[in-house]
Amino acid sequence: MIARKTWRLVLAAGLAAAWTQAGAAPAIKLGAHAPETGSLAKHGQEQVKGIRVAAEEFSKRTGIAVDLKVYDDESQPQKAVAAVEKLAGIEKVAGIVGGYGSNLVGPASEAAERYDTPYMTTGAVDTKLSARHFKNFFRLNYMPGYAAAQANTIRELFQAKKVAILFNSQSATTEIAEAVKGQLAAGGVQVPVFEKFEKGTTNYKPLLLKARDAGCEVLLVEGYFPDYVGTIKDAKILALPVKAYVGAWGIGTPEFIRELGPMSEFVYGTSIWEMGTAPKAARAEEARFVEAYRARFKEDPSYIAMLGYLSAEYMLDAIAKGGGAAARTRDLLRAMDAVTPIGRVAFDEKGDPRHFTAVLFQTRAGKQVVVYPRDRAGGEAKYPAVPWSTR
Amino acid sequence: MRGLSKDYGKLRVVSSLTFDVREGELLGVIGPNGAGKTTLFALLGGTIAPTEGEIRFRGQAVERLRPDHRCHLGIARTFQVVRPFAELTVRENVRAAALFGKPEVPPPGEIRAAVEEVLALTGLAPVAASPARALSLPQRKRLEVARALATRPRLLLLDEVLAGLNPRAVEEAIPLIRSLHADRGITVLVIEHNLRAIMGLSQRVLVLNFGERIYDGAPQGAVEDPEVIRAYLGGPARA
Amino acid sequence: MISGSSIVQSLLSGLLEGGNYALYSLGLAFVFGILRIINLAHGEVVVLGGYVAYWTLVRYGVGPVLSMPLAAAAGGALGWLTYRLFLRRVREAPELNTLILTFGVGIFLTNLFLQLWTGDLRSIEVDWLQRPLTLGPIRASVGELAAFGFSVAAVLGLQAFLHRTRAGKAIRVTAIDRDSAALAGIDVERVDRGAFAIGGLLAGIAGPVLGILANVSPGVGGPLTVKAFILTVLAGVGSISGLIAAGMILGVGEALTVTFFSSSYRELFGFTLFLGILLARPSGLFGRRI
Amino acid sequence: MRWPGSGLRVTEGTAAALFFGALALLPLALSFNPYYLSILVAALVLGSVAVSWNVLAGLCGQVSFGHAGFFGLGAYASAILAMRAGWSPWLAMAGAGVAGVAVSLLIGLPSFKLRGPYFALAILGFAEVLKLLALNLDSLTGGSQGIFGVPPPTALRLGGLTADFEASRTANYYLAGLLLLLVWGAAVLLRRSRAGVAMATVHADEEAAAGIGVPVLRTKATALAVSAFFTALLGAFYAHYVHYLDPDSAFDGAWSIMPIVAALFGGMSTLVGPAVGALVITGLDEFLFKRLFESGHQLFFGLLLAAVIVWAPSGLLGGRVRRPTT
Repeated sequence: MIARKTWRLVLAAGLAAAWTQAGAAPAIKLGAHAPETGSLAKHGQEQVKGIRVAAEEFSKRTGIAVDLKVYDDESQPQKAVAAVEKLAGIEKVAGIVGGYGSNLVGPASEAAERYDTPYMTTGAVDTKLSARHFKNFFRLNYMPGYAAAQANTIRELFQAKKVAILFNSQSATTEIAEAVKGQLAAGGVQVPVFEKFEKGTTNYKPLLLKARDAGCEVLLVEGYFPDYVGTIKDAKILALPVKAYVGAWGIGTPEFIRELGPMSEFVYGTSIWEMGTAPKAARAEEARFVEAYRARFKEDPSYIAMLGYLSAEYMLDAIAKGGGAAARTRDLLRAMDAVTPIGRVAFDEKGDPRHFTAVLFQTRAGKQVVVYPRDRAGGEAKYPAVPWSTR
Repeated sequence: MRGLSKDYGKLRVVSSLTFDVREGELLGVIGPNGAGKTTLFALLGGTIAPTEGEIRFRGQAVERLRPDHRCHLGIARTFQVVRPFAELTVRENVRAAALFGKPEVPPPGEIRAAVEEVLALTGLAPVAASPARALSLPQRKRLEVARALATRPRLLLLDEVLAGLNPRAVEEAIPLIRSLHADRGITVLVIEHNLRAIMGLSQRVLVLNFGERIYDGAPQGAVEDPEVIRAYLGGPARA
Repeated sequence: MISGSSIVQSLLSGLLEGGNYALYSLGLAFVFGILRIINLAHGEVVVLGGYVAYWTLVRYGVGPVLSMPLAAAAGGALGWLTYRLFLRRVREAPELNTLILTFGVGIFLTNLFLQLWTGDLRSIEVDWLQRPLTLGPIRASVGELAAFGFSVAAVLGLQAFLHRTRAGKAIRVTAIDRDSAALAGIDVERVDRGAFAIGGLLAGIAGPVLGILANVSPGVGGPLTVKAFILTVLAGVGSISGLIAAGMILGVGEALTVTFFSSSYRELFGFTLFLGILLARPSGLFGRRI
Repeated sequence: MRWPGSGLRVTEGTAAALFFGALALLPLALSFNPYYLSILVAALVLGSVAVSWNVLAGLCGQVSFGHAGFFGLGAYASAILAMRAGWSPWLAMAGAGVAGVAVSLLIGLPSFKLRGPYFALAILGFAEVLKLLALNLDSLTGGSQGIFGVPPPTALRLGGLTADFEASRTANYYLAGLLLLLVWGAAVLLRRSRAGVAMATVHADEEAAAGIGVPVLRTKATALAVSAFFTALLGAFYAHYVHYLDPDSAFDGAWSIMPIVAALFGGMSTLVGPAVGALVITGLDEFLFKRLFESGHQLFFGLLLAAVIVWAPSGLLGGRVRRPTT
């Protein structure tokens, strides 16, 4: 650990020296806040890693130094506000990226609006956030895109009649569960089991049994990593006769495959991005990011890291092109329309991503194979999946 | 007091005890260790509830009343193991008792006067400003009495206030107890190990053994009563 | 419609889960019963045990059964150290102080784990433990049954240790009456330290089970401590064997709440039970025996 | 703890005067920098909750582990009163305090027969139940989605001065400071009152207190009600300050734990100590520990906590400030 830190310092010092030599253009000040401690620490740290890679790559590419200011908001709303006060108020950054969780992004983006500082998040999907019509609020992902990927796959690809939805009681998972339920109901799919569970649940069997007794063909688990681990372990023990297991986000990641081994096979999940899922036009950029990330952190990037990376890249581009004034940065971001590793990115007037759709993938032999939408698909879905007992 | 009993699990600590205390009396309660003396006081003071039986005080059944209500009626007790409010000063200890001893709040001037009077009476005036935790054991015993007195009781239950004191302190304390009784007309119940002191003090003694009354009468009679002698000398126990 | 076999299956899952609860709680209940210290760092010690088992598996391929003594030793050492460094100095202080002290130790450990091993979730995957066993329509995994058996064995073992061995008797005597124990020539300070170390050891052995049946990450210690405390109160302070029954009541109650009502009320059930017992019967369901 | 050269001992009044004086001038020294002020607001909120908590613990000897319950309750009550019932935020905050009192009595009366850690953890249990209710009573609380757009307190005009609580950190800072002063002042008055004397006796020895006629149950209930009133009031301020509420942040266990830490750190035997403690730990965490470790900096905090308990159990002010005698 210490060795890695030292190494990082040396690297940073080296880069700094390189910039000073190149350094004609003034440095861009970019702010980032994320929960680097507390229960969301894992996500926050990945997000920040992605942002760091973006800052370094941007400097290499453009020769403009980036002065990145990172603030740990500790998953506390008050600290998230303080983060923006510090970044926008004291450091006078030209833009802020990061933020994880609607309860933190809500107050933080409000403070950013007060400081008239562009704010782009990748960690808050609540529809109410953009309903405030802030000038400075942007995000790369939001709820309808996730829900559509799941509901459409279930309707079109699986043609299932009965679906069980189990969801974590937290805000984002509750919202996606409700959105998917609505979309499924509109498409004539029954949802006889719609159950909320608390964070930290360890015995999922009674829930899974409800799905079994109701004769559900598809099990949707809108949750987080521990929930997937728990439900899959219990589903295997019960030999749950569902034809597909679909998770929301954070499933099928390298960590997921590492921890669950063979049990991770044939599981579906939605994601914005997993390695190799970029549209053709953005494959090169994807490869560049993955390579830089691996070189920097000696591990594979997650989708959270990718989102952090992209948000910082767009923000930096807009700042550099527009000269740093908030109004210019905003206009440039609003005018943006590009095919990126997460698909086409363009923002509407509320700052929501116009074309955002998640992809639905299945893990096969430790890899994610995109099966929906068809135009980004890398293979056929194995549906129904093989029974749990033989995995 | 009629048919009073207290069980701790299977152990009957006080058993069908019945006795009367007349107003203005000074009654000694003696008995060997474990005879149930302190339990008797706790029952009277209300810190524990009787398993069966009743306690009447001035015509009112009080056995189900909370300790603070009994205090308001005029029953005050001291604790065998002293329990001062350690972080408060001696004066604050006494003042608290004066403030809460009766349901109606007396005017501040009256309280102040009462507190100083009690402090003077119990000889605590010189240490009134020290925190109670700084007191010596004899002083703490006095504080127990002072606090009980400040509640303006009609019935005062003194639980071994002399125990642990050196002979001189005992000599000093006895007149205090006597004066409470004589000058203020307070009914006093005294538990004491020090037989000599209690014999000299009480008008009447009650002797307990294994939670039962084995003697009730004049002090002199007690020392001659064969059952009392047996209980104290550890001869073959009754029953 | 809920089928009969589902109810039985749900019941069984609750029973097995309850057994785990008992194991996760054992160290805390023991230390509370003996030393009257509520060790708020208990859950973190369990997590440490889980990490030890995880890393020995990942790095050296040593399975959790073999690494269990190592996890126990790590927990025991941590307990001993905590006592040596801090607790012995506040033995006489009010209960609140030890509570806050161990809470601080818990925060320290959580963040230490985060520094050392990142926030990643770790789950111990061993093939033979995941294998399901079936009895008609009812199923359970080898790991679940083994964990349950282990939990019962740990509780009975602790009970036997306390009642049959010299050291155990010394611990009990000290717990009942410190002063008399000291007069009888027992080194009470050493007993305290030993008891706290045993508490750590008991927490440590629960770690691998946590890793197998659920998962290990820096943040799961806190909720484990709360659960352990709830169980300790349900069982009644000092009642070690009551933990199994209390765990089962909680586990089955939670499972059936989900089966017949909704999983939203699962936690509500736990806390309502906790408050109900605490207010109506503070000595717990199974009295106070040590 | 013996302070080196601890000849200096001040009365609590002096300590409080110095403390509040410094608080009043602090924004000038920081040239009204919003970032520092927002950190200070967080510290003041924590400090006020810590002082409220200490009314129950320091004055009456009843330690609660569940003040997050009252805090979250106040936050939700005020937000709902302001947004659903259309009350002015100021009135809603007062209403939240009253709700805190009502719920505290409901919780307290069955719990008071429990002692020590049992009482502390019973309150924790109730706090969890309240959180679960906030999570599951979707129609009232918005469930896990929380409540967006809680309005800030309406602006106050005093002569030419306007306190705009929507935009100005300075206005919020002084409001938080005034709340702290209010809580502290109420605590001082309470301690001096007859009820305060009763609390001191209950703190020292419940049985002996009952023996001199102190109504123990009523005394405890009073302490809890006052404590809950102010904790709920602060929760309400927090809701109107961050403009957003969800069960996880409003009922965060930190609202139970941190006030205890602050009170212990500052000194529970004084009334101003917990507030001082809150400022010091917030400052240390924000300006020292965070600089040392970007993530996991609470590690130091855990160690510090353990060290204070072991080596300075009476807290920062405990050895220095005399408790006033009456």
